[in-house]
Amino acid sequence: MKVRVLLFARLRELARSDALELELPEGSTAGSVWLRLQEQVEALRAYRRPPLMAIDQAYVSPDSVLAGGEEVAFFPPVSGG
Amino acid sequence: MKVRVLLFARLRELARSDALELELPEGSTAGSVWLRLQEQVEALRAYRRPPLMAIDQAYVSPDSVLAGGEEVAFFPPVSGG
Amino acid sequence: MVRMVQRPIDLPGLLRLVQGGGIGGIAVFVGVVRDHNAGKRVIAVEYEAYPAMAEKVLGEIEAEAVGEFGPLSIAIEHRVGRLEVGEASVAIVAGAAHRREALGAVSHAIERIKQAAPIWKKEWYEDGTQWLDDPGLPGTELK
Amino acid sequence: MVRMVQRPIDLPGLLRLVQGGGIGGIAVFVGVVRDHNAGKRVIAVEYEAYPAMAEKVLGEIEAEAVGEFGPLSIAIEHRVGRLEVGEASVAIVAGAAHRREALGAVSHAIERIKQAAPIWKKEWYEDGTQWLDDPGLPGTELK
Repeated sequence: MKVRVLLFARLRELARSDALELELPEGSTAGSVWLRLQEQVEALRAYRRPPLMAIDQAYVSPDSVLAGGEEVAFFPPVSGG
Repeated sequence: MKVRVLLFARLRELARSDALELELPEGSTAGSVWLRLQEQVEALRAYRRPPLMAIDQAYVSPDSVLAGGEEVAFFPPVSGG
Repeated sequence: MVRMVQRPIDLPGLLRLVQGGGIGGIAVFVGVVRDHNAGKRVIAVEYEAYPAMAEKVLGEIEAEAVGEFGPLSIAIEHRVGRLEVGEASVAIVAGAAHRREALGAVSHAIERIKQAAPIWKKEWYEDGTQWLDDPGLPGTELK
Repeated sequence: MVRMVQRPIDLPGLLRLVQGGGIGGIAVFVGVVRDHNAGKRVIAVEYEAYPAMAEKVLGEIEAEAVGEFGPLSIAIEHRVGRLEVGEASVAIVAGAAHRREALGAVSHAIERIKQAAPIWKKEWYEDGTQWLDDPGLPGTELK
Protein backbone atom coordinates (compact mmCIF):
# COMPACT_ATOMS: atom_id res chain seq x y z
CA MET A 1 0.00 0.00 0.00
CA LYS A 2 1.02 3.59 -0.54
CA VAL A 3 0.82 6.73 1.60
CA ARG A 4 1.71 10.33 0.88
CA VAL A 5 4.10 11.74 3.47
CA LEU A 6 4.29 15.44 4.30
CA LEU A 7 7.10 17.10 6.26
CA PHE A 8 7.03 20.55 7.80
CA ALA A 9 9.34 23.17 9.28
CA ARG A 10 12.62 21.75 10.61
CA LEU A 11 11.81 18.28 9.28
CA ARG A 12 11.12 19.65 5.80
CA GLU A 13 14.42 21.51 5.91
CA LEU A 14 16.39 18.53 7.19
CA ALA A 15 14.92 16.27 4.48
CA ARG A 16 15.15 18.99 1.80
CA SER A 17 11.69 17.85 0.76
CA ASP A 18 8.13 18.67 1.77
CA ALA A 19 6.37 15.60 0.35
CA LEU A 20 7.10 12.06 -0.79
CA GLU A 21 5.28 8.82 -1.61
CA LEU A 22 6.12 5.70 0.39
CA GLU A 23 5.33 2.06 -0.42
CA LEU A 24 4.61 0.25 2.85
CA PRO A 25 3.77 -3.25 4.08
CA GLU A 26 0.17 -3.89 5.19
CA GLY A 27 -0.39 -3.11 8.87
CA SER A 28 2.12 -0.25 8.92
CA THR A 29 1.62 2.31 11.67
CA ALA A 30 2.34 6.03 11.68
CA GLY A 31 5.34 5.33 13.91
CA SER A 32 6.71 2.73 11.51
CA VAL A 33 6.46 5.24 8.66
CA TRP A 34 8.67 7.59 10.65
CA LEU A 35 11.26 4.84 11.18
CA ARG A 36 11.15 4.01 7.46
CA LEU A 37 11.63 7.70 6.64
CA GLN A 38 14.68 7.91 8.86
CA GLU A 39 16.13 4.86 7.07
CA GLN A 40 15.56 6.41 3.64
CA VAL A 41 16.45 10.01 4.45
CA GLU A 42 19.69 10.05 6.38
CA ALA A 43 19.38 13.72 7.37
CA LEU A 44 16.22 12.94 9.39
CA ARG A 45 18.23 10.75 11.76
CA ALA A 46 19.55 13.92 13.40
CA TYR A 47 16.00 14.51 14.69
CA ARG A 48 16.14 12.08 17.60
CA ARG A 49 12.85 12.59 19.39
CA PRO A 50 9.49 11.38 18.10
CA PRO A 51 7.87 14.06 15.92
CA LEU A 52 4.19 14.92 16.06
CA MET A 53 2.18 12.81 13.62
CA ALA A 54 -1.10 13.33 11.78
CA ILE A 55 -3.12 11.08 9.49
CA ASP A 56 -5.44 12.90 7.09
CA GLN A 57 -5.03 16.16 9.03
CA ALA A 58 -5.80 14.74 12.48
CA TYR A 59 -3.28 14.15 15.26
CA VAL A 60 -2.53 10.45 15.88
CA SER A 61 -0.26 8.43 18.15
CA PRO A 62 2.60 6.38 16.65
CA ASP A 63 0.63 3.12 16.98
CA SER A 64 -2.18 4.26 14.66
CA VAL A 65 -2.55 1.74 11.85
CA LEU A 66 -2.72 2.87 8.22
CA ALA A 67 -5.07 1.42 5.61
CA GLY A 68 -3.27 2.89 2.58
CA GLY A 69 -4.00 6.05 0.62
CA GLU A 70 -3.71 8.36 3.61
CA GLU A 71 -1.83 11.62 3.94
CA VAL A 72 0.65 11.12 6.80
CA ALA A 73 2.35 14.22 8.21
CA PHE A 74 5.33 14.56 10.54
CA PHE A 75 6.30 17.77 12.22
CA PRO A 76 8.03 19.35 15.23
CA PRO A 77 6.23 20.89 18.21
CA VAL A 78 4.04 23.71 16.95
CA SER A 79 4.89 27.38 17.53
CA GLY A 80 2.11 29.37 15.85
CA GLY A 81 -0.03 32.11 17.31
CA MET B 1 -19.15 78.86 52.28
CA LYS B 2 -20.23 77.93 48.78
CA VAL B 3 -20.04 74.73 46.74
CA ARG B 4 -21.03 73.95 43.18
CA VAL B 5 -23.40 70.97 42.96
CA LEU B 6 -23.65 68.73 39.89
CA LEU B 7 -26.45 66.24 39.22
CA PHE B 8 -26.42 63.46 36.66
CA ALA B 9 -28.74 61.04 34.91
CA ARG B 10 -31.96 60.34 36.82
CA LEU B 11 -31.12 62.96 39.46
CA ARG B 12 -30.52 65.61 36.80
CA GLU B 13 -33.85 64.74 35.21
CA LEU B 14 -35.75 64.73 38.51
CA ALA B 15 -34.29 68.13 39.48
CA ARG B 16 -34.61 69.50 35.93
CA SER B 17 -31.16 70.97 36.49
CA ASP B 18 -27.59 69.75 36.03
CA ALA B 19 -25.80 72.28 38.25
CA LEU B 20 -26.50 74.71 41.06
CA GLU B 21 -24.63 76.79 43.66
CA LEU B 22 -25.36 76.20 47.35
CA GLU B 23 -24.49 78.40 50.33
CA LEU B 24 -23.67 76.10 53.27
CA PRO B 25 -22.75 76.39 56.96
CA GLU B 26 -19.12 75.66 57.91
CA GLY B 27 -18.50 71.97 58.61
CA SER B 28 -21.06 70.76 56.10
CA THR B 29 -20.58 67.23 54.82
CA ALA B 30 -21.37 65.74 51.42
CA GLY B 31 -24.31 63.95 53.03
CA SER B 32 -25.68 67.16 54.50
CA VAL B 33 -25.52 68.78 51.05
CA TRP B 34 -27.74 65.99 49.74
CA LEU B 35 -30.27 66.57 52.53
CA ARG B 36 -30.23 70.30 51.80
CA LEU B 37 -30.80 69.61 48.12
CA GLN B 38 -33.80 67.45 48.89
CA GLU B 39 -35.22 70.29 51.00
CA GLN B 40 -34.74 72.83 48.21
CA VAL B 41 -35.70 70.65 45.24
CA GLU B 42 -38.90 68.81 46.05
CA ALA B 43 -38.65 66.45 43.07
CA LEU B 44 -35.44 64.95 44.52
CA ARG B 45 -37.33 63.60 47.54
CA ALA B 46 -38.69 60.83 45.30
CA TYR B 47 -35.14 59.46 45.20
CA ARG B 48 -35.16 57.76 48.58
CA ARG B 49 -31.86 55.93 48.74
CA PRO B 50 -28.48 57.62 49.23
CA PRO B 51 -26.96 58.57 45.88
CA LEU B 52 -23.29 58.15 45.04
CA MET B 53 -21.30 61.25 45.94
CA ALA B 54 -18.07 62.77 44.67
CA ILE B 55 -16.06 65.78 45.79
CA ASP B 56 -13.83 67.30 43.10
CA GLN B 57 -14.24 64.21 40.88
CA ALA B 58 -13.37 61.62 43.55
CA TYR B 59 -15.82 59.27 45.25
CA VAL B 60 -16.48 60.16 48.91
CA SER B 61 -18.67 58.87 51.72
CA PRO B 62 -21.52 61.03 53.08
CA ASP B 63 -19.51 62.05 56.16
CA SER B 64 -16.76 63.75 54.12
CA VAL B 65 -16.37 67.34 55.30
CA LEU B 66 -16.30 70.23 52.82
CA ALA B 67 -13.97 73.23 53.05
CA GLY B 68 -15.87 75.40 50.57
CA GLY B 69 -15.26 75.95 46.86
CA GLU B 70 -15.51 72.29 45.92
CA GLU B 71 -17.45 70.67 43.11
CA VAL B 72 -19.87 68.21 44.76
CA ALA B 73 -21.60 65.67 42.53
CA PHE B 74 -24.55 63.36 43.22
CA PHE B 75 -25.54 60.53 40.94
CA PRO B 76 -27.24 57.11 40.75
CA PRO B 77 -25.40 53.78 40.46
CA VAL B 78 -23.29 53.83 37.29
CA SER B 79 -24.19 51.85 34.19
CA GLY B 80 -21.49 52.63 31.63
CA GLY B 81 -19.38 50.23 29.62
CA MET C 1 -4.62 57.28 27.25
CA VAL C 2 -8.30 57.75 28.04
CA ARG C 3 -10.89 59.71 26.08
CA MET C 4 -14.58 60.45 26.51
CA VAL C 5 -15.93 61.14 23.01
CA GLN C 6 -19.15 62.23 21.32
CA ARG C 7 -18.35 60.59 17.98
CA PRO C 8 -17.99 56.94 16.89
CA ILE C 9 -15.26 54.97 18.66
CA ASP C 10 -11.99 55.17 16.69
CA LEU C 11 -10.69 51.61 17.00
CA PRO C 12 -7.94 51.93 14.36
CA GLY C 13 -6.69 55.04 16.19
CA LEU C 14 -6.65 53.20 19.53
CA LEU C 15 -4.79 50.26 18.00
CA ARG C 16 -2.11 52.62 16.65
CA LEU C 17 -1.60 54.00 20.16
CA VAL C 18 -0.61 50.66 21.67
CA GLN C 19 1.87 49.58 19.02
CA GLY C 20 5.61 49.36 19.47
CA GLY C 21 8.48 46.97 18.90
CA GLY C 22 8.18 45.30 22.30
CA ILE C 23 4.48 44.44 21.85
CA GLY C 24 3.75 40.75 21.22
CA GLY C 25 0.01 40.75 21.81
CA ILE C 26 -2.83 43.23 21.62
CA ALA C 27 -6.15 42.54 23.33
CA VAL C 28 -9.31 44.51 22.69
CA PHE C 29 -12.77 44.69 24.17
CA VAL C 30 -15.53 46.61 22.43
CA GLY C 31 -18.92 47.11 24.10
CA VAL C 32 -21.73 47.21 21.57
CA VAL C 33 -25.38 48.32 21.80
CA ARG C 34 -27.51 45.17 21.84
CA ASP C 35 -30.99 44.97 20.32
CA HIS C 36 -32.57 43.59 23.47
CA ASN C 37 -32.17 43.71 27.25
CA ALA C 38 -34.15 42.07 30.03
CA GLY C 39 -36.71 40.81 27.52
CA LYS C 40 -37.37 44.20 25.88
CA ARG C 41 -36.50 45.27 22.35
CA VAL C 42 -33.97 48.12 22.47
CA ILE C 43 -33.94 50.62 19.60
CA ALA C 44 -31.17 52.91 20.83
CA VAL C 45 -29.31 53.90 23.99
CA GLU C 46 -28.11 57.19 25.37
CA TYR C 47 -24.99 57.46 27.49
CA GLU C 48 -24.47 60.38 29.86
CA ALA C 49 -21.22 60.97 31.72
CA TYR C 50 -19.59 63.21 34.29
CA PRO C 51 -16.77 63.83 31.84
CA ALA C 52 -14.05 65.23 34.11
CA MET C 53 -14.54 62.50 36.71
CA ALA C 54 -14.97 59.77 34.10
CA GLU C 55 -11.59 60.61 32.55
CA LYS C 56 -10.03 60.63 36.01
CA VAL C 57 -11.54 57.23 36.93
CA LEU C 58 -10.59 55.71 33.56
CA GLY C 59 -7.02 56.95 34.11
CA GLU C 60 -6.99 55.27 37.52
CA ILE C 61 -8.27 52.06 35.95
CA GLU C 62 -5.41 52.17 33.43
CA ALA C 63 -2.92 52.64 36.27
CA GLU C 64 -4.46 49.73 38.19
CA ALA C 65 -4.16 47.50 35.11
CA VAL C 66 -0.47 48.35 34.74
CA GLY C 67 0.04 47.72 38.47
CA GLU C 68 -1.63 44.34 38.26
CA PHE C 69 -0.48 43.08 34.85
CA GLY C 70 2.90 44.76 34.45
CA PRO C 71 4.30 46.88 31.65
CA LEU C 72 1.66 47.50 29.05
CA SER C 73 0.33 50.11 26.75
CA ILE C 74 -3.38 50.74 27.27
CA ALA C 75 -5.99 53.04 25.78
CA ILE C 76 -9.68 53.46 26.63
CA GLU C 77 -12.33 55.39 24.75
CA HIS C 78 -15.97 55.70 25.92
CA ARG C 79 -18.66 57.34 23.84
CA VAL C 80 -21.51 59.49 25.13
CA GLY C 81 -24.72 60.61 23.43
CA ARG C 82 -27.26 58.58 21.49
CA LEU C 83 -26.07 55.30 19.94
CA GLU C 84 -27.96 52.99 17.61
CA VAL C 85 -28.00 49.18 17.90
CA GLY C 86 -24.65 47.75 16.76
CA GLU C 87 -22.65 50.89 17.56
CA ALA C 88 -19.70 50.70 19.95
CA SER C 89 -20.05 52.39 23.34
CA VAL C 90 -16.59 51.64 24.72
CA ALA C 91 -13.29 50.22 23.52
CA ILE C 92 -10.32 49.12 25.60
CA VAL C 93 -7.08 48.24 23.84
CA ALA C 94 -4.00 46.85 25.61
CA GLY C 95 -0.66 45.92 24.11
CA ALA C 96 1.89 43.90 26.10
CA ALA C 97 4.89 41.68 25.49
CA HIS C 98 2.75 38.58 26.14
CA ARG C 99 -0.89 37.62 25.57
CA ARG C 100 -1.90 36.93 29.17
CA GLU C 101 -1.01 40.43 30.34
CA ALA C 102 -2.84 42.06 27.43
CA LEU C 103 -5.99 39.94 27.88
CA GLY C 104 -5.91 40.26 31.67
CA ALA C 105 -5.63 44.03 31.51
CA VAL C 106 -8.60 44.35 29.15
CA SER C 107 -10.81 42.03 31.25
CA HIS C 108 -9.88 43.91 34.39
CA ALA C 109 -10.52 47.31 32.83
CA ILE C 110 -14.01 46.55 31.51
CA GLU C 111 -15.09 45.11 34.89
CA ARG C 112 -13.81 48.20 36.68
CA ILE C 113 -15.38 50.58 34.17
CA LYS C 114 -18.77 48.97 34.82
CA GLN C 115 -18.23 49.27 38.58
CA ALA C 116 -16.77 52.73 38.88
CA ALA C 117 -16.83 55.02 35.84
CA PRO C 118 -19.44 57.78 36.32
CA ILE C 119 -21.39 57.01 33.16
CA TRP C 120 -25.10 56.19 32.88
CA LYS C 121 -27.12 54.42 30.24
CA LYS C 122 -30.70 55.09 29.24
CA GLU C 123 -32.38 52.59 26.95
CA TRP C 124 -34.88 53.62 24.28
CA TYR C 125 -37.71 51.19 23.54
CA GLU C 126 -40.62 51.42 21.13
CA ASP C 127 -42.83 52.49 24.06
CA GLY C 128 -40.54 54.70 26.16
CA THR C 129 -37.16 55.07 27.82
CA GLN C 130 -35.56 53.82 31.00
CA TRP C 131 -32.40 54.55 32.99
CA LEU C 132 -30.49 51.39 33.85
CA ASP C 133 -29.15 52.74 37.10
CA ASP C 134 -31.26 50.87 39.60
CA PRO C 135 -34.42 48.89 38.86
CA GLY C 136 -35.56 49.18 42.49
CA LEU C 137 -35.84 52.97 42.46
CA PRO C 138 -39.14 54.81 42.55
CA GLY C 139 -39.58 56.56 39.24
CA THR C 140 -37.90 53.71 37.36
CA GLU C 141 -41.12 52.92 35.47
CA LEU C 142 -41.12 53.72 31.77
CA LYS C 143 -41.44 57.35 30.85
CA MET D 1 -14.92 31.26 10.22
CA VAL D 2 -11.23 30.40 10.02
CA ARG D 3 -8.72 31.47 7.40
CA MET D 4 -5.05 30.86 6.79
CA VAL D 5 -3.79 33.82 4.76
CA GLN D 6 -0.63 35.01 3.01
CA ARG D 7 -1.51 38.69 3.23
CA PRO D 8 -1.84 41.13 6.15
CA ILE D 9 -4.50 40.23 8.74
CA ASP D 10 -7.82 41.91 7.86
CA LEU D 11 -9.06 43.00 11.27
CA PRO D 12 -11.89 45.25 10.01
CA GLY D 13 -13.14 42.33 7.90
CA LEU D 14 -13.06 39.99 10.92
CA LEU D 15 -14.92 42.53 13.05
CA ARG D 16 -17.66 42.79 10.43
CA LEU D 17 -18.10 39.00 10.56
CA VAL D 18 -19.00 38.91 14.25
CA GLN D 19 -21.53 41.73 14.26
CA GLY D 20 -25.27 41.34 14.74
CA GLY D 21 -28.11 42.76 16.79
CA GLY D 22 -27.69 40.29 19.66
CA ILE D 23 -24.00 41.11 20.18
CA GLY D 24 -23.21 43.15 23.30
CA GLY D 25 -19.45 42.67 23.44
CA ILE D 26 -16.67 41.92 21.02
CA ALA D 27 -13.29 40.68 22.24
CA VAL D 28 -10.18 40.55 20.09
CA PHE D 29 -6.68 39.18 20.41
CA VAL D 30 -4.00 40.07 17.90
CA GLY D 31 -0.59 38.40 18.01
CA VAL D 32 2.16 40.73 16.85
CA VAL D 33 5.80 40.14 15.83
CA ARG D 34 7.97 41.37 18.69
CA ASP D 35 11.40 42.91 18.20
CA HIS D 36 13.09 40.59 20.67
CA ASN D 37 12.79 37.09 22.05
CA ALA D 38 14.86 35.21 24.61
CA GLY D 39 17.36 38.07 24.72
CA LYS D 40 17.94 38.25 20.96
CA ARG D 41 16.96 41.06 18.61
CA VAL D 42 14.42 39.76 16.08
CA ILE D 43 14.28 41.42 12.66
CA ALA D 44 11.50 39.33 11.10
CA VAL D 45 9.71 36.01 11.47
CA GLU D 46 8.51 33.42 9.03
CA TYR D 47 5.42 31.31 9.68
CA GLU D 48 4.96 27.98 7.95
CA ALA D 49 1.73 25.98 8.22
CA TYR D 50 0.15 22.70 7.21
CA PRO D 51 -2.74 24.65 5.75
CA ALA D 52 -5.45 21.97 5.42
CA MET D 53 -4.84 20.67 8.93
CA ALA D 54 -4.44 24.16 10.40
CA GLU D 55 -7.87 25.19 9.10
CA LYS D 56 -9.35 21.97 10.49
CA VAL D 57 -7.78 22.51 13.93
CA LEU D 58 -8.79 26.17 14.03
CA GLY D 59 -12.35 25.11 13.18
CA GLU D 60 -12.27 22.63 16.07
CA ILE D 61 -10.99 25.37 18.37
CA GLU D 62 -13.92 27.59 17.36
CA ALA D 63 -16.35 24.75 18.08
CA GLU D 64 -14.71 24.16 21.49
CA ALA D 65 -15.06 27.86 22.35
CA VAL D 66 -18.77 27.80 21.49
CA GLY D 67 -19.17 24.61 23.54
CA GLU D 68 -17.46 26.15 26.53
CA PHE D 69 -18.67 29.76 26.38
CA GLY D 70 -22.10 29.43 24.78
CA PRO D 71 -23.61 31.14 21.75
CA LEU D 72 -21.03 33.33 20.10
CA SER D 73 -19.80 34.44 16.76
CA ILE D 74 -16.09 33.79 16.30
CA ALA D 75 -13.55 34.30 13.53
CA ILE D 76 -9.85 33.41 13.40
CA GLU D 77 -7.26 34.42 10.82
CA HIS D 78 -3.60 33.30 10.89
CA ARG D 79 -1.00 34.62 8.51
CA VAL D 80 1.86 32.61 6.99
CA GLY D 81 5.01 33.79 5.20
CA ARG D 82 7.52 36.42 6.23
CA LEU D 83 6.35 39.12 8.66
CA GLU D 84 8.21 42.20 9.84
CA VAL D 85 8.32 43.43 13.45
CA GLY D 86 4.96 44.98 14.39
CA GLU D 87 2.93 42.98 11.87
CA ALA D 88 0.04 40.81 13.06
CA SER D 89 0.45 37.03 12.83
CA VAL D 90 -2.95 36.00 14.14
CA ALA D 91 -6.27 37.60 15.06
CA ILE D 92 -9.17 36.09 16.96
CA VAL D 93 -12.44 37.99 17.15
CA ALA D 94 -15.44 36.86 19.21
CA GLY D 95 -18.82 38.53 19.57
CA ALA D 96 -21.28 37.47 22.26
CA ALA D 97 -24.26 38.84 24.14
CA HIS D 98 -22.06 39.48 27.19
CA ARG D 99 -18.44 40.46 27.77
CA ARG D 100 -17.31 37.42 29.77
CA GLU D 101 -18.22 34.96 27.03
CA ALA D 102 -16.49 37.04 24.35
CA LEU D 103 -13.30 37.51 26.40
CA GLY D 104 -13.30 33.90 27.60
CA ALA D 105 -13.64 32.56 24.06
CA VAL D 106 -10.73 34.65 22.79
CA SER D 107 -8.44 33.67 25.69
CA HIS D 108 -9.32 30.03 25.22
CA ALA D 109 -8.76 30.15 21.45
CA ILE D 110 -5.29 31.73 21.58
CA GLU D 111 -4.11 29.20 24.19
CA ARG D 112 -5.38 26.31 22.07
CA ILE D 113 -3.90 27.71 18.87
CA LYS D 114 -0.48 27.83 20.53
CA GLN D 115 -0.92 24.24 21.75
CA ALA D 116 -2.43 22.57 18.72
CA ALA D 117 -2.46 24.47 15.41
CA PRO D 118 0.13 22.98 13.00
CA ILE D 119 1.99 26.23 12.42
CA TRP D 120 5.71 26.87 12.99
CA LYS D 121 7.67 30.03 13.53
CA LYS D 122 11.22 30.75 12.44
CA GLU D 123 12.87 33.87 13.78
CA TRP D 124 15.29 35.94 11.74
CA TYR D 125 18.14 37.63 13.59
CA GLU D 126 20.97 39.80 12.37
CA ASP D 127 23.25 36.73 12.50
CA GLY D 128 21.01 33.90 11.35
CA THR D 129 17.66 32.16 11.75
CA GLN D 130 16.14 29.71 14.20
CA TRP D 131 13.03 27.54 14.39
CA LEU D 132 11.17 27.99 17.66
CA ASP D 133 9.89 24.44 17.75
CA ASP D 134 12.09 22.96 20.41
CA PRO D 135 15.23 24.52 21.86
CA GLY D 136 16.49 21.12 23.03
CA LEU D 137 16.73 19.61 19.55
CA PRO D 138 20.00 18.87 17.82
CA GLY D 139 20.29 21.25 14.94
CA THR D 140 18.57 24.03 16.86
CA GLU D 141 21.75 26.13 16.85
CA LEU D 142 21.69 29.17 14.62
CA LYS D 143 22.01 28.55 10.92
